[in-house]
Amino acid sequence: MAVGWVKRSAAHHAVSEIERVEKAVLETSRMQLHKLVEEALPELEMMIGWAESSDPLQTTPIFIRDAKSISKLTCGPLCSQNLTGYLVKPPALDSVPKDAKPIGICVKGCDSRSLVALIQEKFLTRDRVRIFGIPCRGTVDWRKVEKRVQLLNVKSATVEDDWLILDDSGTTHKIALEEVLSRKCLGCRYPNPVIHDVLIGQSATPRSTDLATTYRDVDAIEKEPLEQRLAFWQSELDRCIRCYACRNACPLCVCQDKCIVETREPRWLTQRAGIPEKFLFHFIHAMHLAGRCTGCGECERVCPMEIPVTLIKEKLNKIMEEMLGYAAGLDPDAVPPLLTFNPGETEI
Amino acid sequence: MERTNTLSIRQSRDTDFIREVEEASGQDVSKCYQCGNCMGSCAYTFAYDYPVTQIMRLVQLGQKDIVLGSSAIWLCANCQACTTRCPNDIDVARVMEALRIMSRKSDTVSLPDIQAFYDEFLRSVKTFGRVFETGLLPIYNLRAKKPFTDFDLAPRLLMKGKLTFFPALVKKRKKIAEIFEVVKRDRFSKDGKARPEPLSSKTDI
Amino acid sequence: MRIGVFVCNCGTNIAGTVDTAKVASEALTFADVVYATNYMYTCSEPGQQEIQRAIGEHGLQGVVVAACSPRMHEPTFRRAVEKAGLNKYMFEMANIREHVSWIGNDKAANTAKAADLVRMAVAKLRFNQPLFSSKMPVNKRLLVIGGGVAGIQAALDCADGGMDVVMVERKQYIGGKMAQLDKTFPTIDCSSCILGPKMVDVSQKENITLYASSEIESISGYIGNFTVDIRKKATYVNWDACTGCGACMEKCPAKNTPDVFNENLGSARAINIPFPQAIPKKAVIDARHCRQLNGKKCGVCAKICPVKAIDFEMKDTIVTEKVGAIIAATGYDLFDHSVYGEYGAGRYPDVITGIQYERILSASGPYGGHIQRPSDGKEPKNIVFLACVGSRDASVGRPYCSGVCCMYIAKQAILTKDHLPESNSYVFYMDIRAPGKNYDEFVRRAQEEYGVQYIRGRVAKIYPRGDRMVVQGADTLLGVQVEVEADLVVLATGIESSAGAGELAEKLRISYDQYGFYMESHPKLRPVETNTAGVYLAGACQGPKDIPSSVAQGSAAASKVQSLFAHDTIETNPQVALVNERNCIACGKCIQVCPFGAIQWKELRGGIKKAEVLPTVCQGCGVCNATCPPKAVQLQHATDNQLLAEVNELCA
Amino acid sequence: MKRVAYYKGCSLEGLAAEYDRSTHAVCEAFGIELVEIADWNCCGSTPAHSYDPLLSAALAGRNLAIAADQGCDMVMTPCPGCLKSLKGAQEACEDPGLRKPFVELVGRDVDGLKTVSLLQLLYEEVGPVAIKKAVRRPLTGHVLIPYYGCLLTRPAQKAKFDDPENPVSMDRLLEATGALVPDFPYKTECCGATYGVTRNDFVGKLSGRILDMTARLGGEAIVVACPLCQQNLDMRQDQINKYQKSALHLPVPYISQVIGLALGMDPKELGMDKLCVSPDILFEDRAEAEGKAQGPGAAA
Amino acid sequence: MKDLSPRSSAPADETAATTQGIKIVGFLCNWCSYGGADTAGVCRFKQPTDLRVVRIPCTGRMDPLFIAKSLIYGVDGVLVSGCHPRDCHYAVGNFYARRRMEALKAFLPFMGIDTQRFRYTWVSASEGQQWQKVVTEFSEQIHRLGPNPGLKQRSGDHSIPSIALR
Repeated sequence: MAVGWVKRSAAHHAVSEIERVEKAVLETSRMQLHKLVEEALPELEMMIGWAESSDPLQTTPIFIRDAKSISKLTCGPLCSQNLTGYLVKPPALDSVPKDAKPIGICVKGCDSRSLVALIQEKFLTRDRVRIFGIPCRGTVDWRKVEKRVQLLNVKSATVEDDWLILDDSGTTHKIALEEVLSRKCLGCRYPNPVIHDVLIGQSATPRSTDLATTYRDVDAIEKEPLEQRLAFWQSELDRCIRCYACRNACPLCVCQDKCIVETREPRWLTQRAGIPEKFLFHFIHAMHLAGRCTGCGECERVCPMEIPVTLIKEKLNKIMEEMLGYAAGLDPDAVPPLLTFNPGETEI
Repeated sequence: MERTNTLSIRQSRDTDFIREVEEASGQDVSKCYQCGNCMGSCAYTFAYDYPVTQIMRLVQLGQKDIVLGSSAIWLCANCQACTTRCPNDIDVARVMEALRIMSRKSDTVSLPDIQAFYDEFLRSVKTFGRVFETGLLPIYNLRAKKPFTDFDLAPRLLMKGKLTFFPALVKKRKKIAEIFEVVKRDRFSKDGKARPEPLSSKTDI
Repeated sequence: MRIGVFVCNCGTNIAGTVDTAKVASEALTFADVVYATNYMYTCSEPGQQEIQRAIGEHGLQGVVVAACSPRMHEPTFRRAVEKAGLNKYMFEMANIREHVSWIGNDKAANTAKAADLVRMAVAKLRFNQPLFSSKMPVNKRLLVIGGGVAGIQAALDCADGGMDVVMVERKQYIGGKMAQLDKTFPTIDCSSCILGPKMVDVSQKENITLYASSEIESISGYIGNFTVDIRKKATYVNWDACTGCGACMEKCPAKNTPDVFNENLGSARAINIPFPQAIPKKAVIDARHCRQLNGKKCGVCAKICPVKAIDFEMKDTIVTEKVGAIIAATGYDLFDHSVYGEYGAGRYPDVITGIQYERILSASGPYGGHIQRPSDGKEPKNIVFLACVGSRDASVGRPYCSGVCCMYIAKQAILTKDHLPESNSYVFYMDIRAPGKNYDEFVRRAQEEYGVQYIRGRVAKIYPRGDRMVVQGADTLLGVQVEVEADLVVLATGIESSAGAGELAEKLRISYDQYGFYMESHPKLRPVETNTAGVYLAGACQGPKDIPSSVAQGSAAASKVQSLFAHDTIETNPQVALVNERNCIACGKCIQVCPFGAIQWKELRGGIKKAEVLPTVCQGCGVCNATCPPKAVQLQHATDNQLLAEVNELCA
Repeated sequence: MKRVAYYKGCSLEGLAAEYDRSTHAVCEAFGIELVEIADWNCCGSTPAHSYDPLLSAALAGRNLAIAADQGCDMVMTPCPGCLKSLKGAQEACEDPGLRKPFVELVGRDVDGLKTVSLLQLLYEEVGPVAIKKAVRRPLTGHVLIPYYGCLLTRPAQKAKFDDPENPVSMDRLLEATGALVPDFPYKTECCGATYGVTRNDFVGKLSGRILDMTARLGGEAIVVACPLCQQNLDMRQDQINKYQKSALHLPVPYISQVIGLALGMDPKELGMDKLCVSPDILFEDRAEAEGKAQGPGAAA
Repeated sequence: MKDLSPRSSAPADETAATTQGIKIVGFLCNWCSYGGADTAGVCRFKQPTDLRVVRIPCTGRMDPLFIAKSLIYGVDGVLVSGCHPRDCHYAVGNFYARRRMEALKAFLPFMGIDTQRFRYTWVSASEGQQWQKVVTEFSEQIHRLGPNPGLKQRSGDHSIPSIALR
């Protein structure tokens, strides 16, 4: 675990600070967050976090420069977005000069691994960010909610203990949180931010400590015979409309408009809408993330066609862990495994 | 084992044996280059029929009969000098231990008296849960047909009050006996599954 | 593009099992092909003329020849098309002989395959671009890093050839390990007698600039044009003034300074010239032991120095040199035997190393060449030598053979008998490695003429008994444990890479193996080159070596440098990687993976960073191209589009 | 107060009762609470691991499991042989093939515990500085030979304590008592192990040379940390003398006894009277004599 | 190279009837394996005719996507061959390639692509006979697997499995 390199003094200071504050007045993580952001904002260029949106089941990213907006900040199982992509992709940072003050950002455990990967690949320097780490017990997949209950017009969504409570035009639905968590959360090994300046709330217990639990879905596919796997992916990927939402949402897909699925120099893909093109697109996405993907699940979350695209990367992550003992986004000083080699390894 | 005979390396080579030794000991015996460091370190080289370097060589050549019938493997005191100094990081003592177990299994123990002492020791553990030193030695010496060994020690030990005449008993002796039974049933199978292996009473406790 | 295809019959070599006429007629149906024919011997003079004629007649812009392996005749045909006015990279070959006609007898299948290969070649050619070499000037100055015998040899060879040489040596003297040796095997030549004149040559050649007590600070640039910063360490003595008279050494009161040159067997003074023949013969103050520099009242040397050369205020300085080639000759270090607890871990004074024994044997050594024990000064009678201490021992991380210990032990045992005729020498060994000229004979002589007792086995333990050392081990040939009560024990400590080898390698952008030895470009065919163009290796920095091999490699590296410097310019190979700056996302992955350090950052206006390939350094492997996510870096002549074009022909 | 599970082992209940007694006394003096493992059983020693790795692991492991259930995270045993078995059980627990049957037999995993010898406990938890401070009756002027035996520090990867070839922990502890401790080359040589019973002459040869070297270095006593070594060197010293035709008379106290003595404890309480070769020579107080001898010299 | 005689057996000719249509792409590094294939030709070591060679400077140039692209678009087999580890002309190119290709090899079957259609190997310029063996074995393997159905169309004869994801 990459803990040693976190600025210890800052982290310690923050923890004791939290303890003091916690005991004194604040009760909820959200209020802690407000308090800490309020204290930090003068030293920050801006603060990136989550805010409630018109859809009570989904939060929206918020970019705070003004202390008045701090009260909009929220955290919890409805904050599903990984915000770290905003640190390296336009347009959020277009107006931020390079020598500006650091940017504050809220991260869950999985998001923090993206940050580590970005720092490791030098797209970001550690001192450019002030990290507000938020231990996470899983995020809600709104599609799972909609599959469980017929919803008309949700007025509010709150989480109490292990329950998601919805007020749907006067009808109250009480749904076990466990049943509507995102797929990636169910095998999560790093619910606690692996890098942070301050930590909000209690640390969370990992749902998985072993590869079998983390990669249960990968194993489920692998149990099927080869032809069935092919049929599965053909039917799944056939739905792909090549909207590239998955790519755009991925914090580590840093090529942006230079992505080779759209260039002519070189020309890897044509605009034909055949299954081979769709397969090759997803191969390109996956291979470019091999040894880099931290499994944040953004690609799958944003897929309008509900294709389990994270699963493809999960398989590569599993290969990296089993074959090369490497999991991305844990150590900013590590070299991604496909950018290095070990002469001693034979047929691996 | 006639040492004067020509050793037909091809015919007497038992590759399964090499593999079994490697599996049981977890060591790669092909790493040994016979430098002799183990032999030079071993306190018992003077007593061995084959010095430990040669035992390693014989294992490399798959000479199962010679190795499992050698007295060396039963004279090894497991003192770890060989393991500590091996330039190839082979746990030689562990190889010797694996060979002892295998020689029991193949019923080729060359020094039955040492095995008998070990067995007596284990019987004591199985019966009482602990070793009853005062009881163990005379019984062993009787069985080994040298009843007067260490007779000279008795008076002084008596005087010092070091000899106890009643074994200390473990309360849950049943549990200890169960460990013996389970291990006996599942012997030599690493995966814990029973592997029926007829063992003569001579080679088992 | 107008493409012409020429299918070669190669007599019957190809035409025997391939219908070349059919291949040619099929080729005419491929996109952009305007001319196709088959010909008896395309590589022959008339065959080449036929190509040149067709280029003119049909206005061809690209040519495909389907014939033998491009490894055979690609240069031939490139020259031919170039003569006809085409760029020589507007040419492709389809290998229909080694890969088709010679490996199968089924004419129909062969013909189909040959047509496919031509189709692929044509498809690739359609994406070919004219490529041009550029010329870079060569700065004909050589930098030699390390002043041991390998570096000295390389420097003298190049200086003799009229080149300017800069030599940088970390220690205060040149000569390296060889300067510490008494005699050399297998001839028993006096080491300083054969090395000394070479050292003097280095100091006297006008075109050699020597920086002793200096280290490489940084290196930039590439073949032909390196810029090197050299750190001249503070010696506290103005060397321009110092005459090497040695008066300061005599009067220096810091008498407990370790005598490093004598391997700590005696003590030196804080201001020191390590040995009488030292080059440069200049004094240096050891700052750790100097009284004045440690805040005590002294300054005796400054008072005594007749030329007022002492400067207690001296600081490190950096000098910059520009060179066109670099030879790394940084040598080796000796294994630290203190990890061997069983040999006393260095706490027994009479258990010494081979290099210490060299100093004992040396007439200019701490005991004036009389063999005596460090503990009590007594003459030893029984001396035991241990081979393979820190060699061929995986448990201490040194599984390799040091290659020289067998020989130097034999030499030391022989010299021992010469010094002390009544003495007995014993050698514990595992195998004798003596494959050089007259080497094995030398080891045999040690045993046959000098009566050295060789015992085959590793030593298990060394411990004191009374005032002697008990050496306990095995004679594996007898299968018994043995012990020798020795007066002196000599450990033949093995060779390991020089301290700091890794850091220097990174400055040089060359690779090194897991033990810190520098990697040659090819173990058989490019043994003195590295994968960084313009950087060469000499001596034990590349791996354990004896003196003859080190000298030979020094000369070999020098000849590589001379052939480079024989040209005023170097022509670059245009088949190298090229960055399309518009597509570069500055992720730095290409820089990370390049085996040659050929890619660097380039800063555009506005502080935007882009990767940039140094075409003179790039060797054209394409790892960057395979790694680049947006494929902004493309290996010229093997671009993604070119390879995809070939693959697409098979996907259709 | 440091709470440590105490695995006594069979010898300390029989022939090495004085080791048990002095261990308790010394640990108590330094505020270490020894929690005896309830209903402990024999570790199986060499006979068990020469029979089957699982037998050895399970016999030793049962004791560790009990210790863990008693809420201890550290287990100490004075006997290096037992320590090897305990560490063997922990190794089995980490072995993919053995873990399952092991846990089935023993009821839990035991690899999280720290297992140490008495020497390691005294060296790491108490340390020479604290011992030196606590000395009431310094052993100044006595020449003591530290003998570690073969298993205490070997093999290094498993023992994870001190140096396998030249351990110094006991040297440091003995020096803390004021004694003179020469560099002893046979610190880790084998004493003959269990061959006292089956091959008496081995002990004569191997323990004999250890005693000889002790005498050669002017040692008055050879200090041990292993009951088997002690038996061979002490109980069998007459047999050794007979075997090698010598007349050695070297007391063989345990490290715990020597430290106890230096702390000023009653020799009887430490079981000094149980040693076969009389340790009386150690009771001579030379500190005063030395002090007198040195006094004027130091003044001058 | 032990046997330089042209008597070396000509394997797989009996399968020539089914050879039609099978296409294997070979990515060979210029320095070792391309030379090895040349050596095999010079020695007249007979080989199946399905292989089409693309010459690359080094296996380090191999982006695994070339392999994926080939298999996705219906090439029946992909064979990559380079210098033996530690003999790379560029010192380390094949070390990079080895990791990348191993990863791909483990990944292909997850997507339903038979990993037997891809092989990578090390053959030096002197190992003509080894090259013959590699080509023959791999070609036979591809023949056993038959033509690559590719992904051009949905395979209609398989029902889509319902795999329970979390």
